Formats: sequence, C-alpha cells, structure tokens
Amino acid sequence: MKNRIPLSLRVPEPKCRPGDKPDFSALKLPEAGSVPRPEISAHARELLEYPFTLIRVLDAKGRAVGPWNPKLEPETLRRGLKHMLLVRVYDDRMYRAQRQGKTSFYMKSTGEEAVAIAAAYALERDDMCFPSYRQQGLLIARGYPLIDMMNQVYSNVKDPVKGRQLPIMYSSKEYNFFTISGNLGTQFPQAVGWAMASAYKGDDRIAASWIGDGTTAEGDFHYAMTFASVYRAPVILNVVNNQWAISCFQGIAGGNEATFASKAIGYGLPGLRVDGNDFLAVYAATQWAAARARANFGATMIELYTYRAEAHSTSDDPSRYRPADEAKAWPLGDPVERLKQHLIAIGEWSEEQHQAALAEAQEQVRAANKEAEAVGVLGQGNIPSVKTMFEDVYKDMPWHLRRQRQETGV
Amino acid sequence: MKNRIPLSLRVPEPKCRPGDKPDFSALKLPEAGSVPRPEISAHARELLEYPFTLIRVLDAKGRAVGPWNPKLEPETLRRGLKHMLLVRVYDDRMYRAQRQGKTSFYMKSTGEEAVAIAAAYALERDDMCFPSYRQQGLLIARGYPLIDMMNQVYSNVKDPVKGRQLPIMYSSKEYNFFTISGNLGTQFPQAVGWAMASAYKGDDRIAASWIGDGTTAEGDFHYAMTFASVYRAPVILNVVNNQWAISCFQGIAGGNEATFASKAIGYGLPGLRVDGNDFLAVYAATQWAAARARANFGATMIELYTYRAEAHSTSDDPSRYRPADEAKAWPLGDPVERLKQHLIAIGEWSEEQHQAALAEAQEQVRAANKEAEAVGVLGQGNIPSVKTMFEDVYKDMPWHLRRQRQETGV
Amino acid sequence: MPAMNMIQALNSALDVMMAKDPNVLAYGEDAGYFGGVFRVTDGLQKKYGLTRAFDSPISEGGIIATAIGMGVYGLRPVVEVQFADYIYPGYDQIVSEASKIRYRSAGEFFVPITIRTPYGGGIFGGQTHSQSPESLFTHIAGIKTVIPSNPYDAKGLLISAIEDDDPVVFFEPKRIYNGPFSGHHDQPVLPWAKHPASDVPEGHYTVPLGKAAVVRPGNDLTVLAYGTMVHVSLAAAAESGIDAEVIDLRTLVPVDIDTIVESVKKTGRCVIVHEAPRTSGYGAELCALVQENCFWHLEAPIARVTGFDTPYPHAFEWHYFPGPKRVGEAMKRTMETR
Amino acid sequence: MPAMNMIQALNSALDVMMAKDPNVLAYGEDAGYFGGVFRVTDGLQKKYGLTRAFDSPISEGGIIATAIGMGVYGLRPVVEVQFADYIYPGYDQIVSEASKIRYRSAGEFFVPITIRTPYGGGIFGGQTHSQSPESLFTHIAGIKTVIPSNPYDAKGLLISAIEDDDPVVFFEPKRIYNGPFSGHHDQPVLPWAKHPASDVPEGHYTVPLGKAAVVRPGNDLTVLAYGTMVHVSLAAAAESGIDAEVIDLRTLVPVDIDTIVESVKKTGRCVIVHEAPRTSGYGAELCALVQENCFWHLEAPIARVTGFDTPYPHAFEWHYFPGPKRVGEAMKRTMETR
Ligand SMILES: Cc1ncc(C[n+]2csc(CCOP(=O)(O)OP(=O)(O)O)c2C)c(N)n1
Ligand SMILES: Cc1ncc(C[n+]2csc(CCOP(=O)(O)OP(=O)(O)O)c2C)c(N)n1
Ligand SMILES: [Mg+2]
Ligand SMILES: [Mg+2]
Repeated sequence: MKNRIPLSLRVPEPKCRPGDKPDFSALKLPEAGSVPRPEISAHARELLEYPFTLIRVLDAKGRAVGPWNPKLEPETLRRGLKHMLLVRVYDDRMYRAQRQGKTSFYMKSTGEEAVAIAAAYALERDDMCFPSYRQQGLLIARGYPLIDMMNQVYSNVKDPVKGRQLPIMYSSKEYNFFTISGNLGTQFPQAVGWAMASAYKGDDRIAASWIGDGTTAEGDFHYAMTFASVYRAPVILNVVNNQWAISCFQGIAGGNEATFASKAIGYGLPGLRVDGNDFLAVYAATQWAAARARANFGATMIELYTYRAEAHSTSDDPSRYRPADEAKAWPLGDPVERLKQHLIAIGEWSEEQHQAALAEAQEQVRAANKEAEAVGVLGQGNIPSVKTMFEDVYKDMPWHLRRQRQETGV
Repeated sequence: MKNRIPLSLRVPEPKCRPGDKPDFSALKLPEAGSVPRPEISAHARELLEYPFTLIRVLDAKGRAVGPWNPKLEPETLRRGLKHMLLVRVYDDRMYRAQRQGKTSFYMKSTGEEAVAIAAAYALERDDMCFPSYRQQGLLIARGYPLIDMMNQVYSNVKDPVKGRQLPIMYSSKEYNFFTISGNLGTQFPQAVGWAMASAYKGDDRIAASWIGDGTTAEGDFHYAMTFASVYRAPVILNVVNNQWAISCFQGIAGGNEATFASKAIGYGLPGLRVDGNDFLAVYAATQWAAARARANFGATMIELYTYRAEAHSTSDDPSRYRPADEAKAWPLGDPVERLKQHLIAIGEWSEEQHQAALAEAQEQVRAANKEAEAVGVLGQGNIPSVKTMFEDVYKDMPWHLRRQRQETGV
Repeated sequence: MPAMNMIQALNSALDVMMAKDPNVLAYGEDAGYFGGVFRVTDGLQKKYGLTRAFDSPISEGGIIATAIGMGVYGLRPVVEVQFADYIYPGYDQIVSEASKIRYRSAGEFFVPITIRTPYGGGIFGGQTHSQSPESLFTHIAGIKTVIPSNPYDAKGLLISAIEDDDPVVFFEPKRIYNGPFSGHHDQPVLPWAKHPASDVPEGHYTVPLGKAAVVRPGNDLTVLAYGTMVHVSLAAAAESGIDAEVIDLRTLVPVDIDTIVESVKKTGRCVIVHEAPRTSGYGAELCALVQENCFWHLEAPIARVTGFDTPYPHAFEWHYFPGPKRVGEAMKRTMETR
Repeated sequence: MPAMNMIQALNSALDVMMAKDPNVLAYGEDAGYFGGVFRVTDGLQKKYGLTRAFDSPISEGGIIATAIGMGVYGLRPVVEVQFADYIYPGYDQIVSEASKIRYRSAGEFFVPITIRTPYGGGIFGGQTHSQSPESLFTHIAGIKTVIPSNPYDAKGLLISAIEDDDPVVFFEPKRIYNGPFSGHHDQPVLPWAKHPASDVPEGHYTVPLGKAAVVRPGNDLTVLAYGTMVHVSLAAAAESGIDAEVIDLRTLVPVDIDTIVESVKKTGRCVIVHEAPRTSGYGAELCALVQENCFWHLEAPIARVTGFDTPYPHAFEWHYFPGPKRVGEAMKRTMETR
C-alpha cells in the first residue's frame, strides 16, 4: 500500500527577496468593472465566485466602470482624496517625530489609505469600528481632532488615554472607534459581539472590524467568522491583505493556497475580494456589506487587496526581507494617485488643486503638531499625574491599588 | 442611507425537539456512486464541488457502486464488520459497567463505528492517530487488547495510564494512538505538527486526527487547517459530523450555513464530504487522502457525515433535547447493518454468520471484562500505588514533588 | 423562603436579573435549550426567549470575545464556560482584553461581563473536569475573582457580579452544587435543604464583592478558605477540637484584607486551604499578604494545605483532594509549633 | 572566548544545538528569513536551510500545538513567541497539553519542546510589549520555567532547556539583550562586552536547570531576583551599602530551594523583586516558600518589590518599573525593622 517516497516539508517562500527584481507577473487581475454586483439579499451559496475574483471600479485610465461604481458626488470624492492626503501627511509627520526621539513608536498606513477612508465614508458615523492599528484613517475621516491623535502619540498630559497605551493605540467612544489593542485579532470577534448586541436590542447600528492578512491565522479570526455566521450578526469583517506581516509574506498565512476572501465560504458568508487601492471599489463593497447587514442578512467578509508600501513600523526595516522597490511595482498602484487621476479624468480636479490640497494638509498637520509638541512629547516628563496610573483598573479603586499608590507616594 | 429596519438577532434551532416527529426531509442525498473520484494529485482549486456533495459507495440495496468503490476483499469486509460489532458490544458492556457503578464515566460510539474502523483499515499500522474520545474503534481495529481498554476504564492497578485519566482516555504509543485529551480539539494541530515532523525527517508515516462537528468552532481547528495548508503537512483531518455536540445540533457550530467540509476551501485544501455510515466510502476517502499525503500533495480534510445514535456520554440524556427516535429515522442508517447487508448482497455473509459473529464478540467482551473486573473496578481501591501519583509530571521528580509525596506518607 | 441548592440559587440569580434588566442575557455551550450541563440556566430560554438564553458554539474564546463586545455595547452578558478546565482557549480574551479595556481607554469603554464556570474536584472528573485555576485570574489586574461556598452567597454574589461594572470570573464549586461536602467521601452528603444557607430569598438581594465572611469564629488559629474547602475546613475544625476561626473569602480579588488581618492578629496562626496545586496557587498570595501584614503577630509558620503539583488524577481522587484529615493535621501542626 | 551579548549567546545556543542534533529546529513569527524581531534566530535559516529555521503563521496556538506534535514525534523544536504578551493564545496548548502529556500517558509520550519568549519592561513597550507573565506558568505542574540574566547563563540554560525532556518556557529579559541594565534609565547602559558574563564559549556547554546562582554574597539580607531585576538588585545593593546576598534564581520551577533557604537562614531577611504585578506574582510563591522554610530565622517581614497591579502604562515606564530606588528602599526598610 505504502508509497515509499520519503515525505518532505514544504516552507513557502516569496517570489522576491532583497536584490531581486520585483515580480508580480503571476498576478491575474480581472478587468475593472467586470465583476457583477449581486443583490444584497443573495445567499452566500450564490456568491462562491466572489472570493476568487477582484472587485475593481477604477480602470487603468482612471475611469469608474461597471456595476460596482458607487457613483459618488465629485464633492465627496474630493473630500475623500483630501482625507487620504491628510492621513499620509499625518503619518509622515508622526513617523518623523519618532525618528526625532519625540515618541517611542509609530506605524504608518501608507498605500492603504483608501481602506480606512473609503470604508468610513460608506459607514454611518454611529456604526462602531473595531480597527487594527493601521486604520487611523477612520478617525481622520470622522473628524477626530489631529491634535488629540498627536497627544496620544506623544503620551503627553493631554493624551486622551492618559499615557497608558503605546503610540497609535487610539480610542474614542465619541467617534465610535474602539480602543485599539496591541494583541492582534482580538477585536474581530469583539466586533461580532457588539453587532450581536445591536441586533439583540433591535438597534440599527452595525459594526465593522479590520485585521491584517497575517492576523487571519489567529483563533480570533475563526471565532469571529463562526459567531458572525451562526448568529447572523450585522458586522463587516475586513481583512486588509497588504501582503506582508512584518517580514512574512502572505504565503506564510496561507495566502498562496487560497485567497483570504475564500475563507468566508466555509462559514456560509459572502466573501468579497476588493481592490484595496481603489477608493470607489472599497466604498462600494463596504456599502453593499453595510446594506446587507442592516437588512438583517448578516455578515460579510471583505478582503482588501493592497500593499504595505512602507515599513511595518518604526521598529522595522523592510529592506532586509523584500525588494526595496516592490511597492512601486505593485500593479494596483497607489490609492491617492488613483483617486486623483480619476478626479482629473472626470474634470473635477487638477494638479494645482492637488498641490494646494497637499499644502493645506501639511499646514493642518504642522499646526496641530506644533500645538501637541507644546503640550509635551514623550520623555520630557509632561505626562499625566502619576496617581492616574492606578486609576481605571477597576471602576472603583480597591484597597491594594490604593496602597500601592500610597507606597509610590502619590 | 440607513435602512431603518430594526436589526434582530438570529439563534439557530434544530428542526425537531422532543415530542416532534423526526424530519430529515430537507436532506438532499446524492446517489451512491455519483461523485467522481479525482486524481490524488488534483489541485484543491479543482475540487471545489466536493465539500458540497456526499461520497457514497453503498446504495440502498447494499451494492457497492461508483468510482469510489475500494473493491476490498470479502475477507477484509468480514473483518471490518466483526470489528464494528466488537466495538458496539464493547461499548454496550462498558456503558453498563458505568451504570453498575463500576466506573465514573463512559462514552459510546454507537452508529459511528465505521468512522474509526474503516479509517484504521485504510491507514497503515504505523501511521499516527490523534483521536477524539469517540474513535475507540481505531484501537480495536489495530488489535489493542480489550482487557487493557477495560483496565483503563476501571482505573485499576493494571490501567495502562495508571489511573490518571478519565475512563476512555486511552493512550498507546505501541499502537500509534495518541493519548486522548479531555480538552476538545487540541489534538488536531498536534497531529499537523507530528505530520510536519514526519515530513521534516523524510519519514513515510502520516498522521490522522478526528474531531467532532461541534469542536470545529475551537481555535485549534483553525490552527490545524492553517499549518496543514501552509506547510503541506501529510495529515488527514477528519471532522466527524454526528450532528450533535452534547445538546447542541450542528447548526450551533455553523452547519446550517455551510458544510463542514467546505471549510477546507478557504485553506486551499481538498474537503471531502463522505457518508460516515458507509464503511466502503469511509475507507475509500481515507485511502485517497492517505495516498495524497504520502505522495507529498499534502493534507485533506474529510467530513464524515453520520449521526450520534445514543447519548453523548453516561452523563447525558438526549431525550431532553431531541426526538427519541431520530437515530432510527436517520436516512443513512446504521454502519453495521449496511455493511452486513452488502456482504449478504454479494453472497459473502449470512444472518447465521452474523449471529455467530455477534455471539463471538459478546463472548470476547465478556471474557475480557471478567478478567478486568477481577483486577479491579473504580472505587474498590485496587488502584496503582499512591506514590505513582507524583510520577511522570516531569521526567525526574523535582524536590517539591518529592516533598509533597513525603507529606502524603507514601 | 424556599430552600434552594446552589444550582437553584444561581438559576434564581439569573432569573431575577433577567427579569429586572433587559440588558442581561446568558449563553454558553449547552446553556440554551438544555439549560446547561449542570442545569444552572435551566428554564431561562423558555421564560425569556431564544435570544436571551442560548446555545453557543464550542469556542470559549469566541464566547468570551463576543461577551466583551456586548459588554462594550452596553449589555451585561453572563456567559458559561462549561468547566473551568476549558477556560484556557478564552484566556487571551480575558487577560489581554476584558481586564485591560477600561484602563487602556481611560475609562471610556468597560466590560461589565460575568464569566461563570464550575470548578474544583471531588467528583471523579479526572484531570479535565476537576481543575481550580483561580490563581491564573487573581494575577490579572482588572479582573475580579469570586467563589461562593453556599446557596445564599452564590445568589447574592452572582447578582453583585452581574451588576458590577468590571469583568468578573465567577467560579462555582461544582462539588457542592447539591449539598455541602465536608470532604468525608465515605459519609453521606446532606442536601442543602438541611443547611441554613439554603434559605434563599426569591427576589433581588446582593452579597457584596470584596467582603469575606467569618463562618466560624474562633481564637486559636485562622483558616482561610473558599468554595468547597470552606466546608472541609469547618469539618476539620470541628473534628480537631481546635478553636479555629474559619474565614470564607468569597472574593479573591479584591480580597478582604481587613477581615484576614484582624483574625490573624487575634489568633497568631494561619492555615490556608485550597484545591489548586500548591506552587503559585492563590494560597501563595494569601501567605504573602498575611506575613506582610501580620508578621509580628505570627506564632507559627503559615501552613498551606492544597492540591499537589500534579494534574488531577482520576483514580486518586481522595488522595489528591485536600480533605479534613490533611487540613486537620495542618491545623494541629500549626498549633503545636512552639 | 568571544564577548557575546545575550542575543548572540542565545543565537549561539541554537546554532550549537542545531549543528549537534538534527532533531532541533526553530520557528516562529518572523523567526525564519528575517531571523526574529530581536534577531535571536538570525542566520539560522541560511546556515541550516529552510526547513530547520522558518517563519510561522501568526498563531501562537498553532505554533505551540505543532511543536507539541513534533515533540511527540521525537523532534526538539524551539519555538519563538514574539513577545511574552502574546503567549496567551497558546496558553491552552501549554497548560492543557504540553504540561500534561507525559503524566496522562503514564510516560509513554512526552514533549521535549522549548518555548522562547522575550518578556519584561523597561523599553517603553506599553502594555503589550512589557509583560512578565511568568507566574502564570509556574503554577502549571509539568512545565519548567527558566529566566536567564546574562549571556553566559542564557546560552547554557537554553542548551539545557533544549536537551531537557520536559517542556520549558524560556523567558528572555529583553531589556538586557544588549547590556546589563541597572534600572538607572538616566545613565548610559554598558554593553555586555564590559561584563564578565559576556565571556561565552563558542561550543556546547550547559548551565543546569533548577540551580540558582549567588551573584553577590552577603550577610545582611537576601535578595531573590531573576532576569533584569538581578542587575537592578545588584545596583540597589551597591548603592544602599547594605551587605545583601543577591540570588539569581535562573529557574523558577523547579526552584533551587536549598540555595534560598541557606541564604535566608544566614541573613534572616529577605526582599523579593520582580517586574510582574504583585498579586499572585511569583514573588508570592517565593514569599510562601521562605516563610515555610525559614520562619524561625526571619527577623523582618519578607518584602516584595514588584510591578503594580495595573497594566504596564507607556508613559509611566519608570514609575512602574521596579528600579534601584524602590528596591533599595525596601532593603533599607527590611534592615531597619527591629
Ligand atoms: C497576538 C499577537 N501576536 C503577535 C504580535 C506581533 N505582531 C505585531 S504586528 C504583526 C504582523 C501583523 O501582520 P498583519 O496582520 O498582516 O497586519 P499588518 O501589519 O500588515 O497591517 C505581528 C506578528 C501581536 N501584536 N499580537
Ligand atoms: C475545550 C472544551 N470545551 C468544552 C468541552 C465540553 N464538551 C465535551 S464533549 C462536548 C461536545 C463535543 O461535540 P462534538 O465536537 O460534536 O463531538 P461529539 O461528542 O459529537 O463526538 C463538549 C462541549 C471540552 N471537553 N473541551
Ligand atoms: Mg499585513
Ligand atoms: Mg458531534
């Protein structure tokens, strides 16, 4: 019976490593506009093809084509573009601040701005977001003050989370933005629980959550998908496939064997696979999933196919594990450039307007940063009172924390 | 934008509850023999239909039909039938022993005997099994002494695991049967690790593991599937869908939304869905998956569709949550009856032979049980020396355990 | 007042809270239609409907994670982990999330959830139905850990836990669900009905978190115990003739330090009893607290009577279980010292 | 002998063992091509090939579970959990499986695996890159818990851990990867090269598990510490002028009770230092052990200097971190008592 070939262990490897020429030739991209748009009431079993294709609206010439075109007002598109620019400028500034020693850590979302901004536009302001650390765009799109974000990053006395969290771990109840966790994936099933609660109460708010491609390997991914399916929770479960998890390419998470979106099939959920660098496609897919959830048809999983254009974080050096110019070779381009091109193509934007918008974003960030730095940066000591370190562990401080505070002399 | 329908929470329910007439009318069963048998080298992407159908070999008349017919020798079939009978008789006897107060706990596999026996036949004796608590048939098929199983169940002085484990938590390195865990699912990714090790060493042994439908909701399921996919591990991952997890029907694990086999798709693994009460189908699917694994094509997930014909365990009373006669109404019948019918149909068996085989199994069990009871049953105090309680926590006993043993005066 | 056993008392707590507060709901494996393998949620689905008491997938991580999400929304879910031995797949969500959300969001988000789980030995449950993992939770800042020892407390503490705005891990000593167990496994166990703590009001009342109970006043020696061990300790006190003060901690974190210190300062001697393995069990913390706070009053070393540092072995149930004999011996040794 | 920092020493341990034993392999998140976010597995993939040092999915549960399966097969996998703060998704596999497999199979199956993970604070890592969860492992019978404090020990202990037939959780104090840190964050940190323990042999040697080291002999007071806190305690001893005996435990379970007892019997005073939160930290167990074994020799209460019972707060790094000032004060208080 036995086949006497010796077994062998397979460890997947990315196509290119430092020094190699970036090579995306194996990538098969369907034409923009070629994927049909199903009814929001469609049964997941009718949607088995969606996880294997790619929903795209913007074509190579910057035209919006096909049934997923959300037909947004030019004004909305301009706002979206400005918000993406603002995220990018903000990221650059904060990254620099870390390099200048003004804080301990930072993470950019460069190249992935559409993922957060377009989603924020397609959701309602009171829908609850359970983000990972790379959706700062949600806060920015919802108008959360830049200065508060910066105070958080600087862990200063005005940090809304009182200096307790690592930079970029924002939290805002008012903006329906859940406190970011340093532990990957935990927010995914929490979002499902929140959505179940909303459904339980007969509310009309839905939840959305985001994790990375690498994070899909955690148990929390599976919990979220299972509970979302079983209880038909009104939630959008986004997987941001930026193709890298620190130094590991997506194949280490199984991305070479099947698309991330196809994981939805086994839970009986729709799995949409979307060009994550296409503002309109992200908007349209989110809008579809939101409408489906609101109509009590349950959860959708969305894979946002994008590329992490810069380092994982300020602690990372991607030139050690991937070709330096891979981002430039990425066939789906840059979300800012693509929306800009579209707006110009439809005659609603110009290079001059773009430069002006960029300058405005820079000024906004500069001004906010000046203010935030004046409040304090990390290491200067202008932090919240030390006694607050013992607060909010519990609603009321128990004796042992009171005693520990006293020992500290505060 | 917002759809102002209030959301509502959906909690799935089984079709029938106690008092209802069992109803399997919604079940669509493909004809026996109708599913093609792919090459073992087929890419998972070519196998997307398999999770949604059902591989069956034995038809309603007991004939073996179609491309999955493994064409086993009549002698093999008779041995298989006898082994299934032995499992059933053993289960009945041990169940009674628990009711008689001779042990604390027991779990039967009634109705699911083919799942374990046919798999054991299709695997090699040195392939490593990571079972759940309902595959006692694996040990029996491999010829593990009944008396040793009984000594384990009675936690007596000859218990191979020295009285340390709950009844039915067998373990045998010699029989390549991994120590059963009381924690659901943990063995699934361990089997993958074992298979990775076998591949790493260029060995030719593969691993197989079994979990229940309910257990698929644990993170361990996801870990196993992910690692099996990424490292192309030579492992067979079986999900025994007996439709119940204690009192919860399979819908609580998501079984109403998609088949369990379809979860394989998202990992890029073949997912075979098999009539678990059809000895030949189980054999054939296992054989296919084993050949695939041995040829370095990686893992297969198999959903074995069956029905838990009796209580979950001696602590359970299924009449509280499902119709008492549901097992009888189950369209895929009983694995023992079906193989018997087949053997009779092909003229290789008779009612008399069957009765004789049953009597032989009963005698075998009776004799072994007499011997085991003579060694001791739980509560009589004929247990291993108390000092062994402190052994095997570590390879060498550290000072604190030595001291605790001394405190105990042993 | 009806006589209730612990299961009935816990069920009554859930019933009272679900009637009172529409934000209270209950779920877990087999906790819906069937009413839980120990029947604590019995009848709740029938009374309150499918969406307020329901079955969940076998996914302790998912159960706890979704409860956290619900808590953040504003509900007060009470989830059941079928056995404490199975809580570990949900451990990350408790340790990394439930415990830290209030703190890391500077109080904006919080998690008013209750995680109920049967724990402890004495039922021939073997190594995966007998564990006492409480110290793995007492180490986690932001979590409260509660363990009742009788029906009256069980109901009052569970109501407090549900009403509490912090996450509570609520361990139920399954050995005493049906009757107080002295640890004399060879003697019949009285039903709760014969015990005064089975007088349980039908309606709403609370037993406050963070307050211990002196269940037997005494002068010679202090016994610190919780859950089943309270009854074992009482039996050991009665049998040894030592005038022990037995304290039922009821809440492990935040622990009632005042009651402990007052007692040990009075008696000068202390025996700590728990079922969990000794090393880094909660007894270690109690021992540290007592010696930190009562050092100059101690007349003998603090003794720990505990489970052994092994998995819980099926056939050795009564060798492993810290019964009245072992507790009594430790009490005697502690009295004899000097 | 080359001067190695801790990262180089750990890397060398892996290198030596992979060269010596084909059953040793290493994997973890970013541990393959990239060589680990702290570079401990640097160069191993290049030297030993893709299947002996590789990247894994982000799945601590899967990493540990597959390592268990490999261990059962007969390999000796050394897996990396990127930060100890992320070990909890793998906790169930450690607690329910790795720790119990030898016992529950009566010794037939065992799990000779090593789980390496960087832990501890002092790097402005905030609440999810600073945790010290060691006591959650010391409570688990069947697991060994090891924490080195310098390059020589790190290599020798890691080799011992890999060669050990029991599962070992190996915590690496990340604050001192590159140099011994006294806790004076306002002073420059010397590189390991200036420290004698950076004299690390290139080849195979072991430092035995279960043996502590007296890193500073003294007569007045015993300090029990491990990891980064060894260096903080040494600084506190030097600065306070107290003739403290500083013991580096190196292995927490099984702990070297003899060395502890001998020292405390000599000094009569004991200060325990760790970074983890106080309640149910490993200090509690040490405190219990010391008072159980040295009660009549103690001249002052045993003191614990620890992290606070809060998550590790980013901006308050140096308020939370138990630095030489807090340790020194506790030493002084302990000396002054009576
Ligand atoms: C539970 C857990 N394990 C490991 C880490 C360390 N870690 C932080 S980010 C990261 C990579 C995540 O990759 P991905 O999910 O693809 O998200 P991306 O950074 O690409 O947005 C890792 C391994 C963590 N934060 N939490
Ligand atoms: C981690 C864990 N959670 C819960 C349990 C309790 N439990 C034991 S068996 C069982 C049902 C399992 O159902 P399934 O996986 O369908 O297997 P079956 O019993 O039907 O063979 C449950 C919930 C457990 N043993 N382990
Ligand atoms: Mg990524
Ligand atoms: Mg089942």
